[in-house]
Amino acid sequence: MIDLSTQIASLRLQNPVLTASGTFGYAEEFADFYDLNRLGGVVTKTVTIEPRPGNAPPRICETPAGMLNSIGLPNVGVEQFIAEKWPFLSRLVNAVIINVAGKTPDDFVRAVERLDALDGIAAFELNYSCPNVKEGGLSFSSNPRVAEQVTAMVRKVTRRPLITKLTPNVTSISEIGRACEAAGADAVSAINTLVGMAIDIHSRKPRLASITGGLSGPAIRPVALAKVFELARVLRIPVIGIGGIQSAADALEFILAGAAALQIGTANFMNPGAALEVVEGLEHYCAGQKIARLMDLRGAVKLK
Amino acid sequence: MIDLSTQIASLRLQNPVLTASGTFGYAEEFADFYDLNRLGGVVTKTVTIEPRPGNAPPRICETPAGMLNSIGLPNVGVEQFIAEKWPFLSRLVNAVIINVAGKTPDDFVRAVERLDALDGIAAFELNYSCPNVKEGGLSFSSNPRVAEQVTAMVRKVTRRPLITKLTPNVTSISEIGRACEAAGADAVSAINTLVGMAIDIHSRKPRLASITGGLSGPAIRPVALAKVFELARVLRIPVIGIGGIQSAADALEFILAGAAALQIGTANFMNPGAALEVVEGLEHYCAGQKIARLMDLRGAVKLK
Amino acid sequence: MAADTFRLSFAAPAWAQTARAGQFVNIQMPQHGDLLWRRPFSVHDADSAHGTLDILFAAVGRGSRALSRCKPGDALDVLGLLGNSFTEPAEEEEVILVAGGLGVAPFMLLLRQLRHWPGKKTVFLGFRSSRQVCCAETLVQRGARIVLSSDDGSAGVRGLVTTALEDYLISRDARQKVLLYVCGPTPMLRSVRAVALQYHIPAQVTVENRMACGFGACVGCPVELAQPRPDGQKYLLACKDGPVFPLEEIVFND
Amino acid sequence: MAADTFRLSFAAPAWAQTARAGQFVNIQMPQHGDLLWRRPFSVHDADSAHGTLDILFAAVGRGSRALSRCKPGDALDVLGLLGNSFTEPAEEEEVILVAGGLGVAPFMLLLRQLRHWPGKKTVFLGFRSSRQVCCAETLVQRGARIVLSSDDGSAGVRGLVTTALEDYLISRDARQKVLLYVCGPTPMLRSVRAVALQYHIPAQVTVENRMACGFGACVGCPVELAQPRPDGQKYLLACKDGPVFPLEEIVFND
Ligand SMILES: Cc1cc2nc3c(=O)[nH]c(=O)nc-3n(C[C@H](O)[C@H](O)[C@H](O)COP(=O)(O)OP(=O)(O)OC[C@H]3O[C@@H](n4cnc5c(N)ncnc54)[C@H](O)[C@@H]3O)c2cc1C
Ligand SMILES: Cc1cc2nc3c(=O)[nH]c(=O)nc-3n(C[C@H](O)[C@H](O)[C@H](O)COP(=O)(O)OP(=O)(O)OC[C@H]3O[C@@H](n4cnc5c(N)ncnc54)[C@H](O)[C@@H]3O)c2cc1C
Ligand SMILES: Cc1cc2nc3c(=O)[nH]c(=O)nc-3n(C[C@H](O)[C@H](O)[C@H](O)COP(=O)(O)O)c2cc1C
Ligand SMILES: Cc1cc2nc3c(=O)[nH]c(=O)nc-3n(C[C@H](O)[C@H](O)[C@H](O)COP(=O)(O)O)c2cc1C
Ligand code: FES
Ligand code: FES
Repeated sequence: MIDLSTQIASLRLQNPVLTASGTFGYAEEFADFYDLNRLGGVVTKTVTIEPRPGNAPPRICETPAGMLNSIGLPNVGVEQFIAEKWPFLSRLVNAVIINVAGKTPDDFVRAVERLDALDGIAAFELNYSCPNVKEGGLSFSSNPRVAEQVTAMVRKVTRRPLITKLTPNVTSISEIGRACEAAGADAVSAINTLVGMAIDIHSRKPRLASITGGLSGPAIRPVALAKVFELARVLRIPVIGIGGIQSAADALEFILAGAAALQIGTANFMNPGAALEVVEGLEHYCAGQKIARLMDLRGAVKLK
Repeated sequence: MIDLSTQIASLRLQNPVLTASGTFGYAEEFADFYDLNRLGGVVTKTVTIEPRPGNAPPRICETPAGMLNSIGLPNVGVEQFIAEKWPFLSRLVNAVIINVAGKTPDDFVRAVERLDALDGIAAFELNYSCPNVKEGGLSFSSNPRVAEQVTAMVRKVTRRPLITKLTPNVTSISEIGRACEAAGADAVSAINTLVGMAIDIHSRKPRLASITGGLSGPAIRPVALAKVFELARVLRIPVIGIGGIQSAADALEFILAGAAALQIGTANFMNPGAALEVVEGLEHYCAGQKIARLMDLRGAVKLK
Repeated sequence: MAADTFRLSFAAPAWAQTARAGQFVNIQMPQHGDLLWRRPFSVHDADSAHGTLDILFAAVGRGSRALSRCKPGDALDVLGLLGNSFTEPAEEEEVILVAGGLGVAPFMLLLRQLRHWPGKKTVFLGFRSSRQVCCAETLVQRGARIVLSSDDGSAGVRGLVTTALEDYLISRDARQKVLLYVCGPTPMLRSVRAVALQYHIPAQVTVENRMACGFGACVGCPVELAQPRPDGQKYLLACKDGPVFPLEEIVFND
Repeated sequence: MAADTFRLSFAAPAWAQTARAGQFVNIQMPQHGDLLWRRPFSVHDADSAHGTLDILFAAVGRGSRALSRCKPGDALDVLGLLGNSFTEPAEEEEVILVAGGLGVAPFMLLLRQLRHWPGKKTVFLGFRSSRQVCCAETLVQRGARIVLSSDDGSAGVRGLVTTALEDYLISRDARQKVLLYVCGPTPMLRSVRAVALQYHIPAQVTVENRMACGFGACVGCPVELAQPRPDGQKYLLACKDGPVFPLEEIVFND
């Protein structure tokens, strides 16, 4: 038997493959494609304390080997999430990780506090890339002081594993990671999207109504891998790698760089079976290479 | 007659198309492909005060719609540059911009001071993405204080137009741009490469000997465009757009976002005629759209 | 076929039985390279006897041009069947199909579905010029009357398809119950919407938003509601709640 | 051809006159999509009468697989002729060509160039197994004696091509002047280098570094000098200073 399992704080995952927030809906959207319980777990679309309608269209555009999005975190709000989305999610037997965001630190606290009452949540992931209205719209993870403060506040209201999801749009992602670790985060996930833009030269308008948006997909994989490598070298808590992963080979790069788990994002759109294929591909690779425990490869990149 | 010309401080360019440093050698490498005087100008490979051998191989790797490099600024040093490379460059009639880097602020000053003696240099571009050994290896443009200091020091030794080339690997590129402007820079160019990494899962080694490297090519174009847009909105000095430009259509996106000129980098490798094709494409576009002055489009993106 | 227009038929026996007009498939482009997304195309026709599905498309960009070079026997990666479908007419006496250019695509299957429906079927077909015209004959074979128009007058009436439509609506007996089906470029949808509202004619539209996924996962394809819902909902998803919508309920901003 | 090995011939009348063995062309892959770079291939043969250039290549990855699907008449975007070439033997009595796998590619043209050269020509051809063997007959037609070896013994001698080479060098008359030409995978080059140094035989090697440009612009293809130059220079460029180098002057530090 090949052991694909991994550990994120107190949370044991049967395999390291998770789905990235905002690219897998509330999992129900993918239930027709395969048995969701084969994944390590799912991370939900971001939930906020109040419902949000999302941004005006156009919200997406294709770029070379990537895409831009400015979806705007549309969601039904915590209460309706509990009433409408949670029943399906709560029946999954693998890890269900709830991704939470807010406009203020207090929004994060209130959402997590309310959700913490639910049975069966495996962990919380805090989306720190969203704009913090208290700090002039800068993201919660663009400043170590703010990241530390929010993490500490949320830490007080839940004992569940807490994952902070970091933006790559900073000078030093490891400084932010360290601040989260110091404040009690159990893991970090990285990366969220890169700030990007595209213009339609015919209409002369930005291709997204929000002007700039978030770049994701294979195009950003090298950036994501560098950030994950950097974080894994300085943090004691586990790092969850995200960014342009399409295949088991891509996932292995992140594991070798030090990731304890992975999230599949944009790839789900082109290939709804992508996340399962990564699980199967990792299994197949271990079998072929006679690797008994996948996590033995974690951080095993040869630097000399 | 269509007017493609543009102005970078006191420097008038016949058209806004430059070649990006490190992707066009010392121009001689491209002389067989077309008449170099058709370009707006050329930016040389980085020159440093002392010769540098460059990094150990492998130095390059291909990524989705992009490439990683860690060339390491190999060059013959200022003196040999003047003896061996300058004679060819000095015969070009369009703008020749010398790109300079150093390990310390003083290296920049010494190199510019020495080169300033040459007749016919159109401008200097300071490569601020290289590691600053005085500040623990952080790049010169990852900290506004350092960027301001170096710019001010170089400003003292030359009256020629001074362009500072910024790294995108920062929380706020406009803060760095403002620091350069305050210290007397005549223009900024952006972006240099994004930090990225790739691992060969078979050998388990990084694909670059230097572990991480710089990501360039179409993959980064949306990031570059967002940075150029951000800079153009806050700076009074002109912004030169760089990043993944392959065609006149790409170049127009940067002009609409506010760029006063452009540099063609990675595209030169796949298509040695790329820069000239951008010039011709812009001309053709203006003719077709009946645009008399290309720079009327500068910053003309419609935001509402 | 018309200039740059292609019909592609592929084997899909199960879908050929169940496909309903308005539904679409999302196809990975051959040699997709740095094209990340699949490309959505309406089901143009479904032949349950032969077990094939057809799409009708214009080669407008890199993806569709690559698709147009497919040869018999090539494998395609198709995601389907996606989206909702047109509601068939009930007590109406006439259905009017309004197609701008390749907007005609879903109507071939709709007319197949309506072959036993007894009412009058009129198709307003607008093209840029005679070079683009397609499908007219087959639509006639499927029992429809065609009103052809073109921007340059080189085929049918000169002018916009909406002008032809409005002329027709003005001249008809206003007591007759009519149902509109509309598909085409956004400016056309906007005009037809105005006309439909003016004449109080119920209309169903298929929209063609850009799509990253096509099955509700990316939330990238919103369609704006004319009236936000009481709970604050401002958008529906083109791929999941649509692509068919009641025309009066949505708006086309930009 | 051998398994997964392809020969591609294209019209290039001017190059067919001037191409020298060792030079290469840099080809944009068809349907390159997100493959940014061109792919370099040695000139395999040049036929000045027909005005064609040949390359011989293995389908090992996305680019070369796409190239292998080219059909007669397809247009190719080829950059050439690039790089330096082999120096022809002067007063030597024998040339020995050592090829690992597709490393045989440039030797076809080299033997064409040497057709009037009077000395002895021996080619050591090593393949993984008999399925990979190619070019042997034509090389014989071009006047060479072939020593074939394969890793699994399914063709020629069992073992590495370097073992066969060393056996030969040991048994030959050490006073005879020999010149080595070498092309193949890096581990082989490393072994041949050791052998050449041991027996004091001058050798020329063609290297196959990864290349972004192929004409000296990216400085991405360094080859390490065994001895840094007095001015501190540690590297040469595979594409511009090479791809042919004196084997003793460079090292392969992976
Ligand atoms: C539900 C649905 C059904 C569709 N049915 C059909 C059909 O039956 N036949 C058909 O020909 N087309 C149909 N389309 C549109 C079709 O998907 C696009 O033409 C196709 O994606 C273009 O791909 P491309 O790579 O060739 O073009 P690209 O290179 O991606 O783009 C070329 C040009 O087309 C525009 N474009 C791209 N995608 C869309 C889109 N979805 N809507 C509007 N403009 C777009 C781009 O802005 C650009 O100007 C449908 C779209 C949807 C959402
Ligand atoms: C001067 C020169 C001459 C060459 N001549 C020939 C020739 O005559 N025939 C021939 O078959 N090949 C030759 N090559 C190698 C050829 O360029 C590669 O096989 C080709 O680039 C692979 O492209 P791909 O897209 O199929 O593979 P990729 O998908 O890019 O890579 C597939 C595998 O091949 C490896 N690889 C890719 N490029 C190279 C390279 N340049 N060197 C070593 N490994 C590589 C990758 O690491 C990977 O493991 C030559 C290379 C050079 C530099
Ligand atoms: C359409 C889209 C919507 C996203 N929505 C969210 C979200 O709601 N919350 C969040 O934390 N990240 C969100 N992300 C970011 C992804 O979770 C992921 O971090 C990023 O896309 C990089 O991974 P990828 O390249 O595999 O997509 C979204 C990404 C995309 C493409
Ligand atoms: C191989 C390579 C070498 C480079 N060398 C330099 C350099 O010496 N100095 C410099 O300022 N920028 C250098 N750059 C960065 C480019 O000038 C440019 O800023 C970057 O590649 C983004 O543009 P592109 O996507 O068009 O290549 C180099 C880039 C590449 C790909
Ligand atoms: S296209 Fe992804 S939700 Fe509609
Ligand atoms: S491949 Fe670019 S310099 Fe050699």
